[in-house]
Amino acid sequence: MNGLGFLLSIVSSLLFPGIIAVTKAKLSGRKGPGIFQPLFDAARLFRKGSIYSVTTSIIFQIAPVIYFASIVVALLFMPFGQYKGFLSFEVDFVFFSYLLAVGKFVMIIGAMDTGSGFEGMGANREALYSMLVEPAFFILMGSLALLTNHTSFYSLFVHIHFDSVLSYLIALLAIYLFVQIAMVENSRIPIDDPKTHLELTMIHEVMVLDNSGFDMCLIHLATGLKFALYGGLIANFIFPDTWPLYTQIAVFLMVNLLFVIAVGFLEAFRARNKLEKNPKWILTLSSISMVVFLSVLVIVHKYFLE
Amino acid sequence: MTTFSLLLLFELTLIILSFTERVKRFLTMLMIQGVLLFGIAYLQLQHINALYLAFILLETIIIKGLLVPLFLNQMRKRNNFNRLAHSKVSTFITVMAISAAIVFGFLLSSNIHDDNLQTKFFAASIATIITGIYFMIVHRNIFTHIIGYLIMENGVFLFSLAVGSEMPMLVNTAILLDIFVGVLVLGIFANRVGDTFKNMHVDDLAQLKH
Amino acid sequence: MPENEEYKEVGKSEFRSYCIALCLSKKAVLRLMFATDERETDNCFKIYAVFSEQGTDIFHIPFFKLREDDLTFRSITDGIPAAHWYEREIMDMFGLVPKYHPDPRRLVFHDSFPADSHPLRKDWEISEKDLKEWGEGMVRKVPYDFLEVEGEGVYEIPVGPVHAGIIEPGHFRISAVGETILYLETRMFYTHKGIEKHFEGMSFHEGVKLAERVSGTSTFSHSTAYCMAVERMAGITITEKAKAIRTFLLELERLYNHIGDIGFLCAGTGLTVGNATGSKIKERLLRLNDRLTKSRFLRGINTIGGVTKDIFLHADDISLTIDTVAKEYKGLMKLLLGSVSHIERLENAGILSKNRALKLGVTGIAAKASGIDDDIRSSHPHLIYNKIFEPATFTRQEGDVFARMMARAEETKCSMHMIKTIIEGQHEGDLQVKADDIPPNSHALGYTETPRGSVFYWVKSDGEGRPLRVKLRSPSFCNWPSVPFAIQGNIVPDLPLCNKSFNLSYSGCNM
Amino acid sequence: MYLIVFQLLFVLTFGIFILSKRHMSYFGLFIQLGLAGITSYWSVDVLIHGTVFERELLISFWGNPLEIKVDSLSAFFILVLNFTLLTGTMYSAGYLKPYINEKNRAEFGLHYFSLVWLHISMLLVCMLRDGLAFLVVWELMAVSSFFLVIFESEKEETVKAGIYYLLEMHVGLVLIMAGFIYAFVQTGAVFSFDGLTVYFARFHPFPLFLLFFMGFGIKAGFIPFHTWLPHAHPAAPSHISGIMSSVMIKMGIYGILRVLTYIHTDLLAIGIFILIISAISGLLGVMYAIMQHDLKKLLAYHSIENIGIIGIGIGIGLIGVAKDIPVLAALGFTGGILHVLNHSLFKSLLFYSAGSIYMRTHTRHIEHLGGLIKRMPVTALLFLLGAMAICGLPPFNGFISEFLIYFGLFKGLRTADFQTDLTILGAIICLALIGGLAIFCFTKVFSIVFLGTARSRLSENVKEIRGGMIFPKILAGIMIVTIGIFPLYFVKAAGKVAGLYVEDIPLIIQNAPPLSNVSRASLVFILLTAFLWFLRRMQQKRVQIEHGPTWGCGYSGADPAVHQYTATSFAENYRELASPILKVDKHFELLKEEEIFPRPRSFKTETGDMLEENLIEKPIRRIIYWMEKAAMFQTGNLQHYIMYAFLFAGLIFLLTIFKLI
Repeated sequence: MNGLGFLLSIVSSLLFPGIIAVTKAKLSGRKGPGIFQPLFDAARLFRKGSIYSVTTSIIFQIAPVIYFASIVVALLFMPFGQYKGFLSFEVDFVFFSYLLAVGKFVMIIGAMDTGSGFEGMGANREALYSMLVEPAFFILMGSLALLTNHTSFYSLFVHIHFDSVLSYLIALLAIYLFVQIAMVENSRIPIDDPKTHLELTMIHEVMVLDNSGFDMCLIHLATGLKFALYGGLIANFIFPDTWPLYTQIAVFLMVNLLFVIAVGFLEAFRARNKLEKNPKWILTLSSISMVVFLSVLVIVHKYFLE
Repeated sequence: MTTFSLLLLFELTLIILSFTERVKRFLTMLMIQGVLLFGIAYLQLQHINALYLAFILLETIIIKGLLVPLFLNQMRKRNNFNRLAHSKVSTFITVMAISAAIVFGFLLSSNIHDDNLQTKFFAASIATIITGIYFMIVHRNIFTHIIGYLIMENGVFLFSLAVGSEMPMLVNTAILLDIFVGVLVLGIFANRVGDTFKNMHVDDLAQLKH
Repeated sequence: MPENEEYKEVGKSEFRSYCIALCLSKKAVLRLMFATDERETDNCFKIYAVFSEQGTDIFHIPFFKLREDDLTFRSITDGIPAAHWYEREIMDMFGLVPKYHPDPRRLVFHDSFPADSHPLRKDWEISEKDLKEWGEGMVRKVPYDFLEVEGEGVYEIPVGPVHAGIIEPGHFRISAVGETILYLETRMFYTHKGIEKHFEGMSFHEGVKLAERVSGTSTFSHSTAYCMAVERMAGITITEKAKAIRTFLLELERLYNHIGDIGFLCAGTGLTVGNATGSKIKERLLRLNDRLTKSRFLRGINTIGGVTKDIFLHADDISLTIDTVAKEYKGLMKLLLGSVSHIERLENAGILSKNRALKLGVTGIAAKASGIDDDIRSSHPHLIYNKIFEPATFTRQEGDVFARMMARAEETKCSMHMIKTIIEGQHEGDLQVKADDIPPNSHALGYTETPRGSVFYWVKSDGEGRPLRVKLRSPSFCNWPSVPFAIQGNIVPDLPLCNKSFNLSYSGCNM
Repeated sequence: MYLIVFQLLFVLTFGIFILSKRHMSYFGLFIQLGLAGITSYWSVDVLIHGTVFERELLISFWGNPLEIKVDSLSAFFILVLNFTLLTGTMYSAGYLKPYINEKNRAEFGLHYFSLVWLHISMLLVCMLRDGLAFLVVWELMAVSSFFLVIFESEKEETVKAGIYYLLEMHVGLVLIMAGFIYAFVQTGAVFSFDGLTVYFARFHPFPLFLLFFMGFGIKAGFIPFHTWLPHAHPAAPSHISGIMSSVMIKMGIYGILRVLTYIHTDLLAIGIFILIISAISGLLGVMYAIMQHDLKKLLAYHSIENIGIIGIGIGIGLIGVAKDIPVLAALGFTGGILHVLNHSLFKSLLFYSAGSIYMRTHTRHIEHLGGLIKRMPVTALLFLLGAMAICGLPPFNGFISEFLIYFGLFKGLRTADFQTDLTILGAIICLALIGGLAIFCFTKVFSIVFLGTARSRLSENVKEIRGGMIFPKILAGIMIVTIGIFPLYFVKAAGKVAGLYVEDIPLIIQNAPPLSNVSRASLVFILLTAFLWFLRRMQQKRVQIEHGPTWGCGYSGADPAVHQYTATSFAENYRELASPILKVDKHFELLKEEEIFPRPRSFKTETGDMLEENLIEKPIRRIIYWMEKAAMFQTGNLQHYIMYAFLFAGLIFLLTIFKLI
């Protein structure tokens, strides 16, 4: 049963991009593609041949593979209620975060491998933003670790309890942060607009301009998986492990669904930031998680009121 | 704990302020701060008599949260002044400075052990006052000065909560008067200057005297 | 000859000083500059420049003759920068060389077009081999030098001619460091269709169809301007009703374009709902077009001497649709202006200063957003604009993307108002008057305001009453040169947004 | 027996001068192998059994017998430096080949002689405890490395950098000496490290520690004592830069750690001090590094960053000891000390690769490179390995040490008090930021140097380097991967060292960090990647594979070299954020209002080190200014000097009257 979180995440990840697209389409009054369209796309890509730029080297070919693998392994850490993930150990979120960094690293150099100005730009933006969002995640995890006195995803989520107004506030802020970190990590609005056709303005999508076939299929699937990563964390964060299993599964899927629909809403009604504003905006995430940390210090009675 | 939650929200407004560039959002944040201040004061001063409470209500919600922002909004509209002019210091630094101010407030208050001082208010007030002063130093625009001034005033309000739970009426009235004088004088002045207001710098104020 | 055109022949050597004096003394604006090949009749080339004087309804049209022994002339670009593309076009198309032109590169032709081949000359021919090589585009005959920014760390992004979206071809060469655009150079005319040459081979009546197809988004403006020019040549005055219908459709065209453009700006900022709403309203209007004229783009209505359909028969449908559109449009604007993130993107992006706009002879929305009150509807009233058009405060001073959006919004409001006025008014007369043969050796200007700015047609007939020269100038031709100035210094991701805010047509430029 | 051989090898070094140029490297390597073999044997023994190895050398020093003493701290550093010096010498054989015709035998001999003596002096630095002897070998280290740096002495810049380096090293030496002397004068105990025990037990340790810290910190390259690094590293031949950056600067860390073994009070202040300095070094080091376009200068700034990480480990370790949070203390020290080893591995690998690139392209300027992966694939992949390791990415060794530090930090959060928690949080933020910035920097370097197409003639048509120069890199690479995947033994070794400061280390190391889990996760990751790669291969067999140009929007006249992203551009976005700290001048004018037809334009940036400017250059200018002013008194007129003497006497007289002296 230890891999329950992993399996559920995989399942829900397949539908995520579709649901986001459908939400956005519905909100803007269009019919939109079906929920399964991204899956069909991926399947079609899997069958397709590839075209490689003569400028590229082995790096370009292996980057999507490593990227995909890094996300799948990161998903292996996903706990589920009282069940651990396949992999679970103390301070595993450090490994988790650095593993995702490996994926980003190879994608960045993979993009630079094509020698294209567009992809250089995308790679550069990705490098800058993912660098800035790192502290926010670590402070948040530090706060939760401090709150629960546990340091692995599994034990952290199992031991988290909310009982006072302050702790509810912290929970809200933490969820907000998780969602926003997910937006940055996935290069979505307001940081990036993946659905535009303008290669000059994008971050993640412009990095994969030259990818095709199997590689592109992996990249598409990875998008869903990355959402599932954060959706799963939020779900775990919310439901207590004391609930019966079936309720948990239902709630897990429900929270994931809500998360993705929320993303759809956010994307429909918000324009993306001016690029110059992004770093500052990401930095405020760190500031907010700092405030969370301070309030956790109050909860654990290290900072005495009065 | 509840009071502290409200204080926390208050500090979040400071963070939002730190990277805001739209004047309208500044005013919204001021409104929210006013409401939060009322909540904080109410929780703290429940036991005092109704007159005081009414007074606090007037001061926080009505004046800080409603009248002043609306007045400023009128000014904003009249002058068509939507964005803060860029200051020399980048927003990046502002965000860091204000976060540092919040942490500094906590650090300072945790080191002070005084029975008469309520640390949580003290921490928040320090951060708020620093933020207010920061805005006044960094931006050279009158409008931002007014906002910085108001934020600082909110900090002083919190400080008055920190030093004693019974808020002396006199101090409060003084604060109120201060706000009025500050905002009205600067506001009327700014309105009179009118067209040049958008680019109006505090340095120019001195010249206008002559 | 129409009464508001003042032709004046000046000597070849005085032309430059005459034009500059015109600009200085009468604050005249260069509207159009072109050459004609009149070697058969007058044994010379002629170069015309059309200036419109500020404040009065008069076009000053100085021209001079160029004999075949010396095909060079003194460029006026150094005095009137707005002339720079016109002169380069003349150089490419007629082989008349402007001396001392500050930027004497090719404009219309690409690298594979043979040198010394000038299509608008009456005796132009091209060999099979040249034609083939031109078509393939592999042989570089006259290489084009892009302006390079020297220095370490500068990279160039070549964008286009094939773009990621469904847009026409154009090549942008961006020199950038990091996200900052140091310099942008555009290369247009990928789809040069030789329209002016085509016109010469058609009858005047057939020409209407071609004029309708110059630019997809302003078909009616183009055909109206063309018809107007021909009607003025022939001395025809069309009926009040035809005038009203033309005015109405011009405004309808403006309406669907502006709303579509405002919505389309959201695609640049990533505001999905705004984009979709804009397209929805535009579609509603396009369907109205279809119901009124059997063409979504208002084709087949104009004819020389009037219009072919009486759209006032659908008055109820029109007012109903316009009311719905007005309501939806109001909602759209509320969404856009209420979205801080959207407005933040637009403000201070792509600023075109008034000075530059004036110098480059920018027209339409771009001019209005930069503080120039340039509207041919008020400065040279035609159709029934003198009755119903109230030039409201369209101009804005900022010159940024936001100003361009707001200028559009103002015009939209005004268009809706005018449409209502026209529908409610009474318009007498037949649909068209009989258009006789066009008098030989006559010429006239036709003009109107497209959604992007003013469009001009100058038509001249030869000795047999067939077209000798049809010169057309779409607003995009004036405005494209200003885009690099608005974009330099901005960040790379704002380029599409700035570009969209101008919303220039490639096809309308690549005549 | 070994001891005698050990000392015999010292004498043998003079043999280098009688050999031919080609054989010098082999002979040097031979001697170094001997030295390394013997000392490593002692060290491994010490680390395994936890004993202290003590012997007296044959040489005596002013009549005092010289004693060498190897405890676990020394042993660890000895092992680290042995490895890197051996790979360095191996690498040098190939690297110096092009110079064989240019340099004469004396110059070559001096180089190898210095190299071997650098090895010897570093070994002795780790082994000697006597103050005077320590200072002598410390000086010997500085001088021998000075000779190594100025190998290309025909270049004026190199000599300048070398002299600058030597000067700074002497400032360090004076500070360390002052530390010893002060302690000796105050206590009268032995003039040695052991003598410090008495001082630290009796007096407030912080001031004296500060003195030592500054002395050793100059060697280690903590900011603001880092100024020699970015000059000396690019000037030196690559193997020397590798050795200096990998191990020699660690001698500074050794010194600090050594002094710390004698301090048992006031650790909190010292810990916080080290933490702050290290955090600043780490952050600023990498921030400056991003702006560099000289490959070796960039790596030099990264050394500062990594010294910062090591320092963060030591700092929080000290705080842990002071605040009695064993897990924080143990893992902080262990992580920091393990990072000494890790850094020596990947930094030497990176410097050797940079050397190979320089050898083939004759440029260190990365804007001139590009597309090298196709011409130098092995170098490229090894550089990538080093780059990923230095960014602290799993499954490589850099991750392990950073993971240990993180582990200590997160575990320590709960037991710490309010202030300590905030300190820990600060350390976490710094580490996370350093990690992110390092990724930013190395994606830039790797992509610009190796990927895309050649940016200039220099990087066209180059060939891969040959075996002799690749082998040491592969050795380092193997170590990097081994530590990354099977870290346990290495962590235990580092833990032994940490045991000098914290009790109960074995327990914590044994139980707490989930190292076996980390290796398991890393293995899963590698296997999954391999599986996917296999899957991809299978899929690619079935479908059609085509090759074409990179997508360029259908424009056929493009020049790929101009259209790819540049290093300046890569750093540009970040520059805006870091502008308060970095000093970058940008020269570009946008079109003026009147300029409708643009003239040709140019763009230029200049990067300076603001700290160096403000801390070193400005004060020096000041001093020179005042000295010139002071020269006014030096009139050369005898009467004036007599007058000065009278004035002085008068002053003394007055002061005596008022009992001021």
